[in-house]
Amino acid sequence: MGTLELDGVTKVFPDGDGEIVAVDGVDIEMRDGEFLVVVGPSGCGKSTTLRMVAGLETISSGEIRLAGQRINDVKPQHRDIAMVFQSYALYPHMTVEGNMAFGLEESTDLSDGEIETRVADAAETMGIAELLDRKPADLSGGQRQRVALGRAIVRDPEVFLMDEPLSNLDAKLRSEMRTELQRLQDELDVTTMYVTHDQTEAMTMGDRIAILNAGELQQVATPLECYHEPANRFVAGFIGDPSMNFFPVERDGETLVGDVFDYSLSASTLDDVGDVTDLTLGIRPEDIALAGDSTGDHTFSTVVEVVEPMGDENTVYLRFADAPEGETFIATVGGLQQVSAGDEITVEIPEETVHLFDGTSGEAVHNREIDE
Amino acid sequence: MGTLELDGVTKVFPDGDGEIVAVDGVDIEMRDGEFLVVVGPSGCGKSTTLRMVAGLETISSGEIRLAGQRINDVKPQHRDIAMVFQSYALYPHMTVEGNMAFGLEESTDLSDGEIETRVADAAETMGIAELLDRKPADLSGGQRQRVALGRAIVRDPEVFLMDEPLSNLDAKLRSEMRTELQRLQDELDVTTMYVTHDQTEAMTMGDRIAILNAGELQQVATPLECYHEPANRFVAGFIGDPSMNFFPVERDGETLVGDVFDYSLSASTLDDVGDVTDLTLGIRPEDIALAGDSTGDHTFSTVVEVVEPMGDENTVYLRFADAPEGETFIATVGGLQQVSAGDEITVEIPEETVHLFDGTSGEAVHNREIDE
Amino acid sequence: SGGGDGSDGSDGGDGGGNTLEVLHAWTGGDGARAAEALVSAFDEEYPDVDHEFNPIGGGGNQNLDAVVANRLQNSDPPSSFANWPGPNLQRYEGVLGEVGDVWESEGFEDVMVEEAVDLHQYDGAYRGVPLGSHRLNCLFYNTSVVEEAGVDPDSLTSVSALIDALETVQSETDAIPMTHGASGTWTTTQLFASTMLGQEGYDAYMSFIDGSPDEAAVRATFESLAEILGNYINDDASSIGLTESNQNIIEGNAAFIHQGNWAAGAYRNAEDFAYDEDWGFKTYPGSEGMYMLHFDSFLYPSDNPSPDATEQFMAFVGSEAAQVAFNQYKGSIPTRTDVDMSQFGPYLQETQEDFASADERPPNLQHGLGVPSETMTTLNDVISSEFSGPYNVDAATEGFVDAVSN
Amino acid sequence: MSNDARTDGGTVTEADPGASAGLLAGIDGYRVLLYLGLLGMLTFFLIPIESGLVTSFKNPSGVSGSLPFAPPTGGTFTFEKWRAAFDALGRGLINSALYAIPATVISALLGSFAAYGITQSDWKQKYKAPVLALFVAGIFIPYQAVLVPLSQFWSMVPLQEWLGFLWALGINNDYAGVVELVVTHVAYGLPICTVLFRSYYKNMSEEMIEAARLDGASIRRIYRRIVLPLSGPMFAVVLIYQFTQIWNDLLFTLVLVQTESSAAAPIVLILAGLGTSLEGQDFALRMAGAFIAALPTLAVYIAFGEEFAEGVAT
Amino acid sequence: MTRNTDTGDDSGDAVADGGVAEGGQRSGFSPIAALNERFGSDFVESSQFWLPPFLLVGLFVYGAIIWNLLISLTDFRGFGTPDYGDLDLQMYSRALADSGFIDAAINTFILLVGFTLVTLALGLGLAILIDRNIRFENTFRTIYLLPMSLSFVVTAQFWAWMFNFNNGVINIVITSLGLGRVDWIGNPDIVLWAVMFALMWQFAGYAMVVFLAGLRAIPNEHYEAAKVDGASTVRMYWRVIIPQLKGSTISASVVLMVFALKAFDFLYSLVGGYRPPNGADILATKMVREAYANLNWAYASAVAITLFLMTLGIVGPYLYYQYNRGNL
Ligand SMILES: Nc1ncnc2c1ncn2[C@@H]1O[C@H](COP(=O)(O)OP(=O)(O)OP(=O)(O)O)[C@@H](O)[C@H]1O
Ligand SMILES: Nc1ncnc2c1ncn2[C@@H]1O[C@H](COP(=O)(O)OP(=O)(O)OP(=O)(O)O)[C@@H](O)[C@H]1O
Ligand SMILES: [Mg+2]
Ligand SMILES: [Mg+2]
Repeated sequence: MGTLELDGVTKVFPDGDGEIVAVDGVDIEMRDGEFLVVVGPSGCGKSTTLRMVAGLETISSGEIRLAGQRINDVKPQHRDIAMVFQSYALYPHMTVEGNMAFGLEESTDLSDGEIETRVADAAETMGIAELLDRKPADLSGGQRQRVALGRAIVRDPEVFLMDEPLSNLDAKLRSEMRTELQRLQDELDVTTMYVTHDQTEAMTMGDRIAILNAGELQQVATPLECYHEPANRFVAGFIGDPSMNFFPVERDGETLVGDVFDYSLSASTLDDVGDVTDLTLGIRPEDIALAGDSTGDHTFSTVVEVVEPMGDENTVYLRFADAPEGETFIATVGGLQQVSAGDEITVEIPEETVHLFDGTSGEAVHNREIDE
Repeated sequence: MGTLELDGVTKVFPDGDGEIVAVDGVDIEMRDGEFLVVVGPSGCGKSTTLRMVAGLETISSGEIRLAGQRINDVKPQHRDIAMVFQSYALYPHMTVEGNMAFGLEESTDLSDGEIETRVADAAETMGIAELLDRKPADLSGGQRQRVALGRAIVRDPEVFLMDEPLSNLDAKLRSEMRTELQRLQDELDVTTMYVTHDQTEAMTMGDRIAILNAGELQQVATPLECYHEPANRFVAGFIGDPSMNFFPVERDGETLVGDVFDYSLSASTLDDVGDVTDLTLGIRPEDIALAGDSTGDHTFSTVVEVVEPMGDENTVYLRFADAPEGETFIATVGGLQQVSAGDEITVEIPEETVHLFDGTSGEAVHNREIDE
Repeated sequence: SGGGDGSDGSDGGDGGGNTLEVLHAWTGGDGARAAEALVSAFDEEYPDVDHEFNPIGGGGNQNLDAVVANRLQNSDPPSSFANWPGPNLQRYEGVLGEVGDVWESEGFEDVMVEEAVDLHQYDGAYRGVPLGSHRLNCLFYNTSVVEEAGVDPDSLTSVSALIDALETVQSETDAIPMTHGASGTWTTTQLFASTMLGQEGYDAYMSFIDGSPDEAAVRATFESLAEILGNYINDDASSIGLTESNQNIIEGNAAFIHQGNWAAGAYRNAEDFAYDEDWGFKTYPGSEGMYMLHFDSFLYPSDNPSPDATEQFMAFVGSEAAQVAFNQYKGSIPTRTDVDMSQFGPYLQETQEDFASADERPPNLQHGLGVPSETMTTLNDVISSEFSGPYNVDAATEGFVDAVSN
Repeated sequence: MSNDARTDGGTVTEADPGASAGLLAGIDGYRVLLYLGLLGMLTFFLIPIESGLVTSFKNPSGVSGSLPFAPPTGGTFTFEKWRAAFDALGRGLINSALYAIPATVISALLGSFAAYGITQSDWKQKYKAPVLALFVAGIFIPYQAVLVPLSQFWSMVPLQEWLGFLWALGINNDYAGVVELVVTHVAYGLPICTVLFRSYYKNMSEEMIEAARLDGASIRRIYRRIVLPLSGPMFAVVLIYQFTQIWNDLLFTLVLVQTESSAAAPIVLILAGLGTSLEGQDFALRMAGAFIAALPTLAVYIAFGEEFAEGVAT
Repeated sequence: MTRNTDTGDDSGDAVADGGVAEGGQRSGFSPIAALNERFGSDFVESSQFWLPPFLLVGLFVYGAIIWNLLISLTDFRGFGTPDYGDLDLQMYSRALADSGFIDAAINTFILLVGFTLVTLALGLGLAILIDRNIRFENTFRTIYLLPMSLSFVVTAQFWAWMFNFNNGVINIVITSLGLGRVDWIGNPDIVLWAVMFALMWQFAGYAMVVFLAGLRAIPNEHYEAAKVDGASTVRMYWRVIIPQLKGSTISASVVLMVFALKAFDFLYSLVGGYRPPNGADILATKMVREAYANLNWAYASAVAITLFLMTLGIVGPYLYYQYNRGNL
């Protein structure tokens, strides 16, 4: 039973005279067979979290439970966990077969024959059966990646841990392996904790995403929940590319007053806001619509500062007509819509697509509507 | 006058007994003040081209002219060219000021006072005035990048050369510096040759793009021309992300016959095709439309294999109903459109958006229509 | 335990308890041949004694001294070892045994020169037995070179006469007036001793050795030395040793050399180089009638691994058989006064006569008989730092006076 | 760094595009000077060796009568000195090998252990640093600083008794000195071995070791199955470096064996006094001896120059 | 070795037990767990690897140095045993009054500084030559480094012959240039420089290897950037490349100085005895001579301690530097 629970897990590194709190009271519960992606900016404590689960770092406080058992003090070699490393960490002097058999030889009492069978099976699964006699140096990047996975699955562990396993692959191979990993995890149904700093990977692979920032857990939810219903401003800004635009605003009655624009709110939204007055308004670039000449409650006249044509769409840097130069926000518009630097255009920021965050804590107070 | 002309420039490296033709007869003319981005896959000869312009590699044949003067035999220290390296190549033992002053000290007779003034000015421009006394090791990546640029602009050269100057920065900083570089080049108006392998950079930064493949120049044109009117299949596939989908087809009268689908062509398109029969049909993912239930000439029924939700849009891997599993093509659809793996959906491939390439030479025979 | 026998004689591998182990430093040339002769004579005399004669080579006696010191230090002494008697015995304070009964039973006191009797006692007991004696106040010359210069060596009876003769050689011939090998400092120290003896006389020399030096005498000696070394020796003196220096005499490149009479051994071995015809000997100018004494002896360590055999060996060393066998090859003379010299060559016979008839037999300075080894080291350090060119008379004088004063 | 070459070479190529750049590039002045400098230095480094070599084949009249770097002529040629040198040094070769080889192997192994223990295992940096500092400092300690205690120590160890069984086999008991040399060289060679291995292990992938831990291997199994098999290249470096160091060292042999006359005298000890006896300076003999003594390390150097350079550079 | 492995086995078991003990940690106290708690999780288990070598080094190196210090405080000389009951600094005051010691110390210092400087300079020159993209690079490098593989004893033989007054290569060369012969070994004013020269011959290759590694670590772009910035080749090396070799220079200097301190073997072999040529006595030779030729054990120990302090003066800052750069 591969349920994995992290309960207030904290890691403090000594740092000269002071300390670094790398992971700060993280609580996560993973169902058996779940695929959880841990994502966050560099240095936020993702690897440290994973390494604590693996037993490669001690736990400063909190508890990690595997199938209900506390494993804080179990040595890594006695936890039933397999890990796939960013560098693959294959043993260069052993053949693929040797690499895959090593864990079974060291951690089980299986006979040579049994080990051979299991290795052969796993190699079959990974499609590397014909590579068994090669050394890692003779493999391509993708093949090495497969061997590293094979080495993990052959042990049939309770939990898989993967620390940015795809980051050493080139773009094409990466997206290929992404799909393959998902397929494999579906098939094996082993609890998997997957670390990445790439929000695309996070969005596309996980059953759920756990977003970390500065050692603290921000949100654990499905990818689309994170995208559309971010728990706070950090999540909203981190997930999605280009990022959500944020504008600091002050609530004044039914209106949000920004530096250079006002934005009126409907009653239902105002309900969500409650009595918070210091707010941040968020809007995703793709939700900003070119309004043509029509004007309305939520249309604003803007100046185009830069247009980055991407072919399929253009990234347009806009500035409110009254804003000082350089203070831009981003909208994405269709690739064939002709806008050019210097144009004055009117855009609409539809109310059903805006997010509102508490200006001080960053907590989301209102998220966009989802029309299903 | 910074016009820079490359005329049949070729570079041959000896390689054991044989030779490697790294750059093969490249012709480029750059206007004074133009920003040209050289792009292409790894190893295609971009750096070699740039280094020949800098004088760091000899030219095997052909000619390079700067302001009309042949400079093939001029030593690098006597060409009036500044270069920004991928690794920045800052001198670690000198302060920022020392780094910036070095070129002036070595290549001009300016007095110490004048040099100081010019360095101070350039530092001001780059916003690094307060860093002048620091050593490179004490700077962040972005700051180093600025210093490297500062070191180039302080010399006020005829030409800037930049070899992947942003590739060592993280994504956020990269897009920031991208904008900054564009602004700077606008301001200084110095002829600039900029090498990258990143098609996003190429699309967004350059006045024109030069696309290289295997040492040969494929196309020199504005970004949007390259996107919408690629000169050949290579350019079409290289520019744009996700890539254009390609299907090999055979022309049979007015119809293109593919492995698993037929596609009828209008007369005007047929005109473009002429008498080529072996063709490749290309369609960009964003041009594939979900057709709902409607059927028409250019609609096809497909099966959804994988959906990768990206938030703002979904990348959908589709398969023609008759195609074997795994043979997919890509479409991008809006983020809130609900499609899921296994769905059978009908898509439209509008004729005005398709590209046709010669199946053997890869030359474009027909490009999409652009509605302006 | 730098290699050697088991310390208590019971555990050594091949019954080493009774093996006689003798260390000496005669590893090459005359020395080796002499040592061989000694061993075979011993075999003849004492065929039943197991023995092991170990020559310790390298660095003159330095290596031997170091090895002996180390073994004594580690309480792993050899049965006997070659060394010098006299004040030199001081450094073996506490580790030498007594061989008084050998002296007594063999009657050595009656047959050895009286200086030998005195010098082999330390702390009131005999510590070893002499084997042979070299003479130190010698001046050798190449006959043809001095003839060419028109110098009569026999007329040189003072140091100043010597210096004049050197000047004559210098001006009359291309040869080196006096060859000197100063790569070690000992040759210069030794030259100092002979010069002092020759110039300042026996009493001044003896009071120097005895620790009440007359500074003026020391200074005068150094002044003469400075004149000789500064003007009349070979260019490469400081980088060559005795052997190369002596070679200059044999090859006719130099007129004179001062050395102990072991130098004559090389002449004997050289082809076509005969005594009185090709080379000659003169007592060091001014020291006529004196024999500056040297002894090669075997000492007896206490805690001896083979006391019986060693005593037999000691008795043998002082015997006529041993002294004849050894000295005729070594180029030295017996320390017994009752030896038949007929087996020795003419030069050694003359030396023996000088020895027997000498007015005074002052102990040497450099080879253990004059001063303790520590003083000797200091003297050599002074030579090394002050008197190996440039020649600093003042500093050298001060250094020597300080070193011997007690 | 080759840009100059490129630029200059380019000029030539331009003048005659068809010619092979490599050949013609040698002609320009800058390159000529460069190669002259290189050859000059080559002469400087080889001349002492060359003149030693030719001298070793000369008879006395050849030594004094011909230029030191001129090869012997028919009349002055002789093998005699090599034969004499070999007679004198032959046993030294064997004696040296007797301690140099075991000491090299043991110190390399122990060095590997130590480096593994303080590099690839997980205990606090705070405590590792001083341990490591002691190892590193140990490299630089002048042996003189430990010499007196070392002699004292070995005079207190009853090695002669412990090895009595060897003497009973008829082995000369001087060979106790060989045992002392092995232990001494191991102890003083350990710091450099450890540091060499450490630099290697530090670059070994940490993730790989962690992978092995997760695979269930203990620290000892990881060493046996992962680290040791991967240490091959470093073992080559360390063995070669240590061997030359130990073979070449004189000081310890001088203190522990003392004399070339000992049955167990190592070759360097014999060589140090060779040809300087009362016979005078026999340079031909000294040169021949020098070559015989240098032979093993030269052979190692020529065969494994890269590894040697690597050891040296650390 | 066998015994060693056995010990390893034992502690291996101990660790397995330790694992069990850890399981029961909450109930009782385990010394192993306590050690691990204090020093890090693998402290005990890994000690089977590093502890025996560490003890060996600790005893033979650091134990010996402390012992040496003790001996230097006694009056131990000649035969017998040191008397540790009576410790004073007498030997050190004797050293200060001993002109031989002062000379040796000065010579040591001159050798240290002079040798290091010339060797670094030559090594740097060689490295730059080699680094100019030459053909036969490996051959040149191999030959330049060759002397390093030789024993001091062997090089002493070669150089005794090179410096020979009558027939040495050097005197032959300078006389052929019309200069007078020089007594390289015999002249006390020159001999130290001659020794320095010979040692430079032996170790310039070492400096070259270190500098070459340093040069190769400088990215090619720095050379190119300097060129594009308009610097000539000489200016490029002087202003951009050589200043970046600081680290190489420091580590090469330290090692060279330590070699210089150990030049005993060379000087001993040059003359085949404990007393080096006049004017070339250094502390290393003096120490050995005092101990093994003169049996002045305590005095020799005091000289040794002085030598050790000199080394410490060089190595200490170096270790600190390395520590600061995170190399320890
Ligand atoms: N052994 C350590 N000692 C001290 N600090 C550490 C140690 N390991 C990590 N840290 C610090 O802990 C924080 C979290 O590091 P961690 O490696 O978990 O980040 P990450 O999220 O994996 O980052 P990345 O995406 O760059 O891999 C960082 O600030 C890091 O500097
Ligand atoms: N000095 C050289 N000697 C031999 N071949 C070289 C040399 N420099 C480059 N090449 C070869 O020339 C070709 C072009 O290299 P170049 O560095 O210009 O590629 P690039 O387009 O800059 O690639 P990247 O994006 O990886 O930097 C490659 O095949 C490369 O292997
Ligand atoms: Mg990480
Ligand atoms: Mg490149």
